[in-house]
Amino acid sequence: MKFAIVQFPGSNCDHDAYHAARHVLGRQAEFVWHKDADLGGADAVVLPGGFSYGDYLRTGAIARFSPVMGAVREFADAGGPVIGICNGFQVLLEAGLLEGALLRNRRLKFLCRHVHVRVEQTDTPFSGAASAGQVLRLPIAHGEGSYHAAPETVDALEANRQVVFRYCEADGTVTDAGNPNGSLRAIAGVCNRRRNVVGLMPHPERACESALGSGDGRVVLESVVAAMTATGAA
Amino acid sequence: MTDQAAIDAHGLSADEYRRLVEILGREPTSTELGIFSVMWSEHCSYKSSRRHLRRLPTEGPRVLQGPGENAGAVDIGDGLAAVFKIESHNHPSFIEPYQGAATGVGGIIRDIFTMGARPIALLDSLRFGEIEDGRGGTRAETVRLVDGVVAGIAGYGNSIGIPTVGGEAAFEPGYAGNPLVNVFCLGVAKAGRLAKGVASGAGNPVYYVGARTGRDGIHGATMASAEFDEQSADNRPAVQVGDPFMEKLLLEACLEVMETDALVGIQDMGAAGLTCSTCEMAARGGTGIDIDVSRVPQRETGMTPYEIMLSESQERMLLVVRRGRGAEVERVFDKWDLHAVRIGEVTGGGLLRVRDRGRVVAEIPNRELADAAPLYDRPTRYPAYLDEAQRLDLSALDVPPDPTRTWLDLLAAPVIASKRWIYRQYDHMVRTNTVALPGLGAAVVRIKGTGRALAMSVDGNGRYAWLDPREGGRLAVAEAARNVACAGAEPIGATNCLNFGNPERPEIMWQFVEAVDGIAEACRALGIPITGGNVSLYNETDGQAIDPTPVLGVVGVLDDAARVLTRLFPEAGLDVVLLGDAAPVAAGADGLGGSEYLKRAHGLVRGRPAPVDFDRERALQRLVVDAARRGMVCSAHDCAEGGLAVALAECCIESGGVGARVDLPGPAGPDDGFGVVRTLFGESPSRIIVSAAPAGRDGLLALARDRGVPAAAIGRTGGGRVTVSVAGEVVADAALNTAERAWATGLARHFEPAAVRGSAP
Amino acid sequence: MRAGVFVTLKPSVFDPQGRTIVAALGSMGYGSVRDVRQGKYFELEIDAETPEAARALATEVADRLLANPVIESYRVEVDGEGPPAPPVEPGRRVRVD
Amino acid sequence: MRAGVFVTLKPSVFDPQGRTIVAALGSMGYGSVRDVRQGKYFELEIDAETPEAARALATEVADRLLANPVIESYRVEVDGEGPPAPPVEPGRRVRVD
Ligand SMILES: Nc1ncnc2c1ncn2[C@@H]1O[C@H](COP(=O)(O)OP(=O)(O)O)[C@@H](O)[C@H]1O
Ligand SMILES: [Mg+2]
Repeated sequence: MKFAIVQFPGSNCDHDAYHAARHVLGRQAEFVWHKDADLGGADAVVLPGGFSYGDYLRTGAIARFSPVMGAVREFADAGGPVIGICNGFQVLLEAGLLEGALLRNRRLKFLCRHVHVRVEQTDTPFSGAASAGQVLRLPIAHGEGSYHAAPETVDALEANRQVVFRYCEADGTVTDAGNPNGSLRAIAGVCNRRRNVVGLMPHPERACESALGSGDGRVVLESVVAAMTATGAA
Repeated sequence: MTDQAAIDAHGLSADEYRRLVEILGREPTSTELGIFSVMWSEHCSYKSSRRHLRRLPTEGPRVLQGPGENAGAVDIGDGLAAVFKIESHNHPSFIEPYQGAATGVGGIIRDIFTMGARPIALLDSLRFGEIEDGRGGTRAETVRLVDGVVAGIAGYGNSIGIPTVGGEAAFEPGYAGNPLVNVFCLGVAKAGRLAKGVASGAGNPVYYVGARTGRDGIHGATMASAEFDEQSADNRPAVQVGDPFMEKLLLEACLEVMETDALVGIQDMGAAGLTCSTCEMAARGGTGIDIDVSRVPQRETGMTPYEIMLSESQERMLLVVRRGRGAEVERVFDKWDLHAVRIGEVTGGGLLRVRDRGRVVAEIPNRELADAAPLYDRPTRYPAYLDEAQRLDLSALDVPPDPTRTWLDLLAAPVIASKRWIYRQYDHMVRTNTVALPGLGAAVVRIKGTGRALAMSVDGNGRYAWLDPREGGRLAVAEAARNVACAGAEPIGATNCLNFGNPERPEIMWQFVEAVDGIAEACRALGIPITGGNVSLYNETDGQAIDPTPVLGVVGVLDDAARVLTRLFPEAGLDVVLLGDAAPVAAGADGLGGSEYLKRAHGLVRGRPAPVDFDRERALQRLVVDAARRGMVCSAHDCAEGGLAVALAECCIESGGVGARVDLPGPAGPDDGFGVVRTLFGESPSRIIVSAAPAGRDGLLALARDRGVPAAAIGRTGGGRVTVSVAGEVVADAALNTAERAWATGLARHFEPAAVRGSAP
Repeated sequence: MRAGVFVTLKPSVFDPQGRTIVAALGSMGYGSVRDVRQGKYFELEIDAETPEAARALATEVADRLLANPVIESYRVEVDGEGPPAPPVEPGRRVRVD
Repeated sequence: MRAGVFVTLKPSVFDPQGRTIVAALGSMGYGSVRDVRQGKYFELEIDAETPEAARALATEVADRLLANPVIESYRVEVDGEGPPAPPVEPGRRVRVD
């Protein structure tokens, strides 16, 4: 089971994702440079958080044109599991691999803190090991994480069960107070129709060790390990 | 003959100019005049402070790099070094809060990775004018500055991916016209492979890499050394815009280059840009440097050699590379879409030679330029205000009728209240090393691949220093070190940022000298060497100087990261133990002088801060570190602003509902009605509140006795209230969530959603 | 040749920044400013023979990079050209598998 | 009445965002875009009788809130008015009490 962790200029959670995959989960992990056109035979692809190209212009707007994104698209089209975390989520949206967009947080401030998210769907490679409705305590760290899409798009996402993670209170109830950035319908993460591409604003890779305040994020990465091992990519 | 106007415009005194002509043996060219003026500015030459800084202790078994390089370094075991430094960006942050603070962060980060260290933590020490208007409202001007400064630090630090894990923020009238923005950065390097800012080996190529040079901040260095006044408005074009993305590329590329052995020396271009980096590197190497400015990548057209040499454009580095290894280095930078440009070479001559398309425009003996700057022994005078300010007559004051209300009001004081509004704008978790989140005490980051962690605290108190500069310096060291010890870490090194007014005024100079001596005494007594720092003088606006503000940054090491402590009582049913003197009564030791209590309850800044007894302080800090190592304590928090009562409340706030009930001896001091106030709110130092399992309590008390540290079990954790009695009688009592609300909203309530100007470009 | 590209949030998209500015202006006594929407403005310096060529290029660039079709629309203005064209919705990039 | 306020960095001020966009466009094959400067664009909806009144108000608002006089200059355009006025440098911001 091998993770490919894509490095864009300005990525800064690449090493965090690597640490979680390699040292916490004990799996293989390799960095893939944004100028590379292949993913080195990885079983799962991580687009990490950070500030690709400084987030100048728009978060993720420039990174989506990197050569590596062609390979990521092919990998996704072939059904391979792809996860975009924070900036990586923004890149996937800009690239059209996921639907919607992210606006500035409603209070216009960068916000770094732990929040609660509810696992809404467990039939994706990044939530399969979780139980439906399970509440995870995960950090967020973003200035532009307010999920937005046209009403009909959001309805379609809900109808197709593509909302994978939703902000909530500690007890799992979805309230405005539990929504840190003003995301539509408290959406914290979504997947594509095919369900193999997942993006979310919170940082599961920052919550894989209790020493860091929460181990709840492990289940996200363990899900894809389980899914891949099942398909024989041990 | 260079005309007088030009000399004055360059801020050179007649003596300095004579000195310059002596060194050159002729009149300077305009470029040379510019070069001397920036190198001999206060900012670059430390001409007023250097002779005093020599008194700071800079040696110790762990010191790998003392003052003199881009940053200091101490040995933290496992073959690793902690590289750290603190820098001020006060003036630029007043002119343009967002960009001023942002470029300050960029500058200190460059100082750290220039040493070959991977930066892993930032802390910010901030001071502004009052944010409360005294009528329950808010001062919009302060909010505008805080909003911009915090957004600027966040904008740069978050983007480059270095967590801002701690800091401090204070609000005093003295900073209204001159806020202080001091930023501390720490990185980790292989102990044997620290890079140096040295140019050696005649014939080795000199490379320029990073952002192109524009007309930014020309004379920024001299500006930062000139007293602020209305005219400063004209300095506005000197504002620079930070480019964290460029610096992120530089950071990664430089660290990659350092992995090879192709690098001889490296230095960032900070104040006085290309001038400072070239002549300092050559001076350190005992060599010369020969560069051609026409090869320097330029952002604007028609730049003169003078402008190119003095520009302070951000995100630029100067490298000296081994002959024949240039291509290798260029390849690394190309990978990061940066272009390393060869602009000259190291020479044997000891001359800084600057050419423009081959034509020599400046030729200066660089040892003299770098090191022969005039040093001043500026006159000092005991300040006229001091005797009166130190006089504190409590009999003239009313005893507060309801200590609980005073207590809650102190918890809401902006300097004490939660700084959540600030640190939540900082990514304090990136790099997944943060094992003690901001707001819980010292900042603690683990060192992956070892079992260790580093604790850091920046601390200072301008009010103490104004009332007693020497004691203010001593207290700043003691508290920063104590904060680190409270995390369970042994303090091993310190850096300092000395923020003062105009040193040409004898009373200001006296404050400076006293504070430096206080810091020196404290560092000697506690065995904490100073490995570097920064001096920021001329912090005045329209003749109004800031409070003298020495800020200390102390670094400590925890051998077992799992043993880290925070201020929080983890659970109910623990014993609350006070390490240190519960009721210090010695005259002047009661800690009311200069206290937050006096300021808030009586509107007074008076008296003398309680002096530190360093034998006591050292014993206390060692005790808490040992107790933490042995797992004898579950939490630790020192008594600072607001005294014991505030510290106790802080142990309960955010603990998840764990209150406490304690009974203190006393009332302390003379029978003047202020006994309870002294006990509750006195700020005498060397006191730490810990929690311990009942079974371990006696062991802890015994250990304290062995170490000669007074210690007493004062109560129990648990319940939904925080209750303090003195001599068995309840004097302060509040529901925990009431205390929490006061503390949580004290600062945050002043901020509306972001102002447009404060927000990122 | 100089071209200006204006990128604004679609009317359907909530603009908290604009909302904040209106509030701030209100408290400053500018109640007569009823609404504010914040957008981006890009000044492009383009090598092109004709204004038409410059517009074509600016439009392509705005469409592919400068604006996000999900939330933004844009308008291009070229120096030495007639009145600005009406706002355009960038070609949709989103693929729905 | 509708007024547009364009806020741009002063020419002397470095624009990292613009630089990064130019570089990106270059690698996308748009080398003919030689320079890009990014600014802010505000659309104001103002209660005003005349275009002149609207312009006066928009200018005051730009000066006091929308533009940062230290590094930015601005330009105001009002619908139903003549050609845009040249960029203005905002008045120096009020200093601390
Ligand atoms: N400007 C700031 N940035 C980040 N963290 C801060 C800032 N100001 C205060 N904090 C955090 O809030 C907590 C309380 O700060 P302070 O009152 O100075 O603690 P102490 O009095 O123990 O030194 C500390 O953990 C500190 O790191
Ligand atoms: Mg403090």
